[in-house]
Amino acid sequence: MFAASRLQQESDEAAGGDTCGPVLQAKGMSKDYGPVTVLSDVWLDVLPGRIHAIIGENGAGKSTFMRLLAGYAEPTAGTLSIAGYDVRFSRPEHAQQAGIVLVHQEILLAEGLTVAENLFLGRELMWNGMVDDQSMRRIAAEKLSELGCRVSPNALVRDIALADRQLVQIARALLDDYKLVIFDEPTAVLTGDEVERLLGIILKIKEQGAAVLYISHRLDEVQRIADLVSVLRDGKMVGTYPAEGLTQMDMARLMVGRDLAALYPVKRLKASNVPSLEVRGLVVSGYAKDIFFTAHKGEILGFAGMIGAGRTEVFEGIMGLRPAHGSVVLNGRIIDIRHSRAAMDGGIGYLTEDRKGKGLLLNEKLAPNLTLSALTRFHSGLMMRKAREQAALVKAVENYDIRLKSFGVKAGQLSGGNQQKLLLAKVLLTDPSIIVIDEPTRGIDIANKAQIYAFIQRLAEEGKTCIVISSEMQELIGICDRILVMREGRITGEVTGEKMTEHEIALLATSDVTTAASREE
Amino acid sequence: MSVITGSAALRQERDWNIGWTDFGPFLALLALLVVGFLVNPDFLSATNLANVITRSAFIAIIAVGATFVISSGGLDLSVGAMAAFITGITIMFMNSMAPEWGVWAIPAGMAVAVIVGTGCGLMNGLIVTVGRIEPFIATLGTMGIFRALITYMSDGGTIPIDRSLREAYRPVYFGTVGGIPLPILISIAVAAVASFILYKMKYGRKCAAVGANEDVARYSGISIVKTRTIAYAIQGACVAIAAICYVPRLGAATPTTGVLWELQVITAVVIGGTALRGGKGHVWGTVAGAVILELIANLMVLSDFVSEYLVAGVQGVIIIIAMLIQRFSK
Amino acid sequence: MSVITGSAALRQERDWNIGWTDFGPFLALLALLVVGFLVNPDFLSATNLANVITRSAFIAIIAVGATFVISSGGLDLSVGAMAAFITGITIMFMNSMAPEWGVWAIPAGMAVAVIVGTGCGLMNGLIVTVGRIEPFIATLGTMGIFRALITYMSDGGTIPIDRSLREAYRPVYFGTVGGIPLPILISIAVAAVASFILYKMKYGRKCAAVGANEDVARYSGISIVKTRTIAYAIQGACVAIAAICYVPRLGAATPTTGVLWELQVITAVVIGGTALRGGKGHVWGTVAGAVILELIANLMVLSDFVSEYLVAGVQGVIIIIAMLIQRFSK
Amino acid sequence: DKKVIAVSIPAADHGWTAGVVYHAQAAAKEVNTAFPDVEVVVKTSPSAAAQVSALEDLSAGRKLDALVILPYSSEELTTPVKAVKDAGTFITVVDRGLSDASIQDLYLAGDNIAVGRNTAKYMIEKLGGKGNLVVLRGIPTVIDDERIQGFNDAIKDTELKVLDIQYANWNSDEAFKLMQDYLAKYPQIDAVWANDDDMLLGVLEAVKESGRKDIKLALGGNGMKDIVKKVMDGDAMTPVETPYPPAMIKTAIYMTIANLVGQAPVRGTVKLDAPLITQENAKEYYFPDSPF
Ligand SMILES: Nc1ncnc2c1ncn2[C@@H]1O[C@H](COP(=O)(O)OP(=O)(O)OP(=O)(O)O)[C@@H](O)[C@H]1O
Ligand SMILES: Nc1ncnc2c1ncn2[C@@H]1O[C@H](COP(=O)(O)OP(=O)(O)OP(=O)(O)O)[C@@H](O)[C@H]1O
Ligand SMILES: [Mg+2]
Ligand SMILES: [Mg+2]
Repeated sequence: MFAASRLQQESDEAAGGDTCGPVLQAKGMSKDYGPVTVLSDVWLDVLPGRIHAIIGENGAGKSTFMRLLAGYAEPTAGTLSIAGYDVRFSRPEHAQQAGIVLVHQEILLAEGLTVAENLFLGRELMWNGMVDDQSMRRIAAEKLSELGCRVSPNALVRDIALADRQLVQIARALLDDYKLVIFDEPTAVLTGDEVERLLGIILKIKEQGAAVLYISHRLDEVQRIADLVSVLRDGKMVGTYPAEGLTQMDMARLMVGRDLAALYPVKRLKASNVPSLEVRGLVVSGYAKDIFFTAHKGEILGFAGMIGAGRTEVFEGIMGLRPAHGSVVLNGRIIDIRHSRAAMDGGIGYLTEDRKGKGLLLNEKLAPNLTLSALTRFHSGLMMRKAREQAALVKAVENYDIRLKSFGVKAGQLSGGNQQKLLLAKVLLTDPSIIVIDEPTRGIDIANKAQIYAFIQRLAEEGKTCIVISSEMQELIGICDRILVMREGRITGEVTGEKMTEHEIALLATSDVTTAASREE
Repeated sequence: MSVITGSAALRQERDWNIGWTDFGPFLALLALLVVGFLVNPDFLSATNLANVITRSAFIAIIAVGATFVISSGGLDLSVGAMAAFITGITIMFMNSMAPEWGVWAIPAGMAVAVIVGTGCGLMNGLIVTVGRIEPFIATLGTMGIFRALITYMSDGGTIPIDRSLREAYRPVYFGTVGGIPLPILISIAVAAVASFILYKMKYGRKCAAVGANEDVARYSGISIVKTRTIAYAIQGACVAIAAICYVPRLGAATPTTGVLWELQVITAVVIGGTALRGGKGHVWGTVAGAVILELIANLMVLSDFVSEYLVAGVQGVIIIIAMLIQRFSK
Repeated sequence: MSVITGSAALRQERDWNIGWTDFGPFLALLALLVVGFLVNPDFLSATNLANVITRSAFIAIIAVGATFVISSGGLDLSVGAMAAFITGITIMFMNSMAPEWGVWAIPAGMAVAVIVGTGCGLMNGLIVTVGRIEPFIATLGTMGIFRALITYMSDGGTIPIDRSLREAYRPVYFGTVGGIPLPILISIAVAAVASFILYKMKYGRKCAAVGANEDVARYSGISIVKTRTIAYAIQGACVAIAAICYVPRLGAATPTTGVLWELQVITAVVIGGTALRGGKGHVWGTVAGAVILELIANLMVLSDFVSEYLVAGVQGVIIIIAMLIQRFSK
Repeated sequence: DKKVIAVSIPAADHGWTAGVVYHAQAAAKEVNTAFPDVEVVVKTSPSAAAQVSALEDLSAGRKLDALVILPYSSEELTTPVKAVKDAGTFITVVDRGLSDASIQDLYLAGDNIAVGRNTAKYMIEKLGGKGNLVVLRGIPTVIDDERIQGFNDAIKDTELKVLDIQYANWNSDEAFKLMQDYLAKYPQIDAVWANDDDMLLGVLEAVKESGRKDIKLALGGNGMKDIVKKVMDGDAMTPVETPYPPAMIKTAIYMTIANLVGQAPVRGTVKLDAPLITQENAKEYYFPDSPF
């Protein structure tokens, strides 16, 4: 009640006394899963022509709340109302008919169908009683290029990169008429270029007079575009504030309920010159070629580049997860990358960017997920030691601050950010000497980001090699000793020290200046 | 965060790949024809080919229906027994009406067949979708039921069609139009309609979506229950059409009619390129698959290399080799 | 937000959750026993129950193997034919060794059976994994091959076991230990070992992971080829054990040995609670499923309600109802 | 030019059909060596539909001079065989007559009704016209139906009572199970009839295992060598056997050749009866080398 009245008042101010009513009101919404309460008594007014950010820690209940608003789940208590009438959305279509669309945090597309088919799924364009593939492909191509996505509408979703899938998902949501668009961490998998386009599109939606609910852990984005900011903490609404005047630090404090230390750790001096991983002339057919680089013990090496630059594929190739050839020397020994276990056995741990598709068994409990790539360590005699696994889980939950309401949940029931933490714990459980982390903080809240950065730093200090692939340049600049930049399947340069600036990286990621010298050897 | 504007290379892909999957079974078919010719030149005689393709019509028609079911993520083991049951019902109906209606009993019987078939398919569909029972078990159950019904109806013997109808009905299997046997035309027509539904109508999209990812389909406002149930009903209708063509060929229904057709049908669908776990269906591939199966059997009869006891084994080997060729030619 | 620390709370919850899925088939079993008793009190007589459960041992043992294959995301249609083939080989081996080795030919033959069985399973596994052929098709092919081989080996007739071995071998099926028939003890032992492997060993985790999501398994450093191939080899070994118990029952292998066992096996696995699309396997549920199937058949004979023609149909109905009860009791 | 004789028979899917395949192949081998100008081609088919296909294939490739066929079922094969006949082929039908008898140039009739009838008569006599029976039948097909019909007609007016009759698919395993269940269900069974010897093997095993003494007779049919051996050895429970020799296919092949080669044209119907095999005449019916 308190939150609602306060919201009303503040939003009036923000809207400059605009009398236009809210497009949607959430009144006292609660959601329980069995004995677990995920949301309790949340009130919210969504105003037209406003970008309303919802922020909160991982597991605070943001996604759950959004699902309730868009009809993907039904509340345990509370109602929604539109223009003073109570409504119930028992299916997403009902919400869609009311003009409410949701872009999911996790990708929800049919992998076996094409991009265009996915875009128009359930609302195909018809022509004389037939599906009008031609028009659908044309419109799909248009919509996607508006978002800066270059995939062919005929490509199977299975074959396109994660970032492109996210853009397809966004295009899909924006296809229909809408009064309210909900974005649940749309930028987590995007790089600068796409983020900018997307933010431009969101502003355009706002100009058209529609409402936007925007969830992101990238507080700079929130600061740039939001008109209003609501904060969820532990399933409860902390309050709604006008974005103006709210610094990122303020937001972080509201989310976490305490002051935060600096986001990035203080850089230490580079520790060693002992090479741990040397890659010579790696070719990942169709994705990357001429890859030469060396990583050292105790080093944090960054990989920057735009979406589709081939960074993920390079490391999947090294890990033996996709066909590749070239010489890879691991701690002085050449490994045969045609064998999928060679790199893993040699001590490289790889954290995939696609946690849902390739990282976690969503229908499994947490412990089996945690120990899956390190089974031998929880094994003595012939048997798996369940007690040891359990202890490892408890420890991981503590170490990585995985927020859960009960140990009995399945991995798929964790919030997005907590899934990411579980995955990180899973990879580190193999005790790798070289850790490749693809998008380490995707969907992780700001407090935990700091924690993960500190963690990476600690690993490096222990003498391990950390390779970080990230689409967030600031993150790379903040923690890396050295950054390699890739473009269109090649390494185009290296930046260190003073030259580690966004400008320099962007130049290498996009221009044709390939300095042979910057490539090793 | 600064703006990076640049150009990711435009990805030209996939169109080419779709082609391959679709051509796979036809290449296998071609390879088989060549092998067949080498084994016995009679193999490619017009009569022989016409015979074989005509025969494959039953399996092809049923398998076209199965393409819907499988593409939507289901499975139907009951088709063989259902074919026997529908054949029985149809013959009994025609026989009982023949004295009164004469030859008109035949079209009336055909209508009955289609209605009964659709009904049976609908039942399968509802058990699977509303009852939420694993399709394998559900249709294994109804397979037992249909098989029991035809055994009961025939008292364990045969249900022959009335002599007065025989001659009039014969052309449905033995007739030709423009030199092409009628069953071939019928199966082409069925496949054409099916590919229209699957590729040109909304329903086809729903089918593929439900098979590819139930969650996505549900969130896109597609009713999984409805889509999958309709697929089973289509399957039932296809079985009925096959039964209609079947009656004049053997002139009777017996409790062993259609035994093991379900395996042939599923094999045809899979050889045709549709994945058993659901997703996009390949109607024409399915038809090619059915013809391949029948050609292999024909080749066994025409060749003299194989001991009678080993025929089934050699067929198995050929099918596996055909699949290997298809897989690794990609 | 409160973070739970300590593991006491979670253990309860987990066990409880697993419990339900696992108890489903046992409840169905119980329900069936009650119905059986109402239909015919003889149903619960010790002899009858012992007979029925002993009979279900073959299917149970094979189905335990199938639990591995299915849980790892595969399927094996060849088990029935493989059982016949192994039985044939074993008997021929024992017969040929009997003059020299006397009764010792029996254990030697058993060893041969297990080796041949594991080999056959391995072959299935390699075709599926290395050949990357849809398991349905691959094992349908090998089913034809095994069936052809046994037909060829027996000239279509029977391969009887040598009279000199018969009496010595008989107890393996007809013997009891502590009043419990040996096949029952063997199948309990097989299930116990299997559940140890599946729930307590590393391999079990790998199996479930590969069945649930191949990509996740791959990215976790689990070899899909190896895991799935081993599952098929285990299946082969289980078929061999079943064949070993089977030989003394009728003392012969024929081309009809094991016909349609594959369907019963898969049904037992699914009734037991393992999903056909892969993931967690339920060994004890599978055993219960096998017993349920045999009980239903037994019930059909002991009851007087059903015409001989309709038995298969009523069985189908009962299976569907059992699945429905299981589904909606959750 | 060689004369071509096609032989179309069911696939070897159980004992009796295996016997047919064995004898057909034996005959083919003998004929192909003995008569240089005659070629015998044997083809097996696993179902009625497949048999029709095989007929089409055989006659599409070449001109057939004669066809020897053991049809799956009468109704279903009538039209297809007529098509072959219309092309000028001599038709010999074995065992099961076609619905249109005029198609058959030569018909070697097995008598399945007699198999049932003769078994029943022996039981009536042996049990003194009364007692409790259980029956196992095969796969629902014409053969099975005719045997049961012959049996039922013969016991109609006696006090023999069929307690139960169920399908066991001509499979010894299923017969074993079914017999176990019969034994559990009925405390007093005087005789068992399995309408095929494969099933009788399972029945005997189940009876032996149960240790029950009330079963006086357990009879089969078809003349499987193991059972004929039992009869020969004077088995108490199986003292007689009804032959239905798969070797009839061989006879048919030779008679057809006689027609083609023309020394002694035989046409019309040759009826094989189903005399009881008893201990006295069992030797004549015992072929230890046959697989059946
Ligand atoms: N189906 C479910 N069953 C049980 N618990 C669930 C279920 N779905 C979500 N939860 C729990 O609800 C809580 C809130 O999850 P939610 O996804 O809404 O968080 P979030 O705020 O979106 O976090 P993130 O920033 O990490 O995405 C989490 O603790 C999660 O484990
Ligand atoms: N399906 C495809 N077929 C052919 N080429 C592709 C396909 N998908 C991507 N590519 C190409 O592969 C290269 C690498 O793509 P990828 O998306 O995954 O790189 P990445 O740097 O890991 O991106 P991300 O920022 O998502 O981590 C690009 O050159 C892209 O054009
Ligand atoms: Mg979330
Ligand atoms: Mg990437």
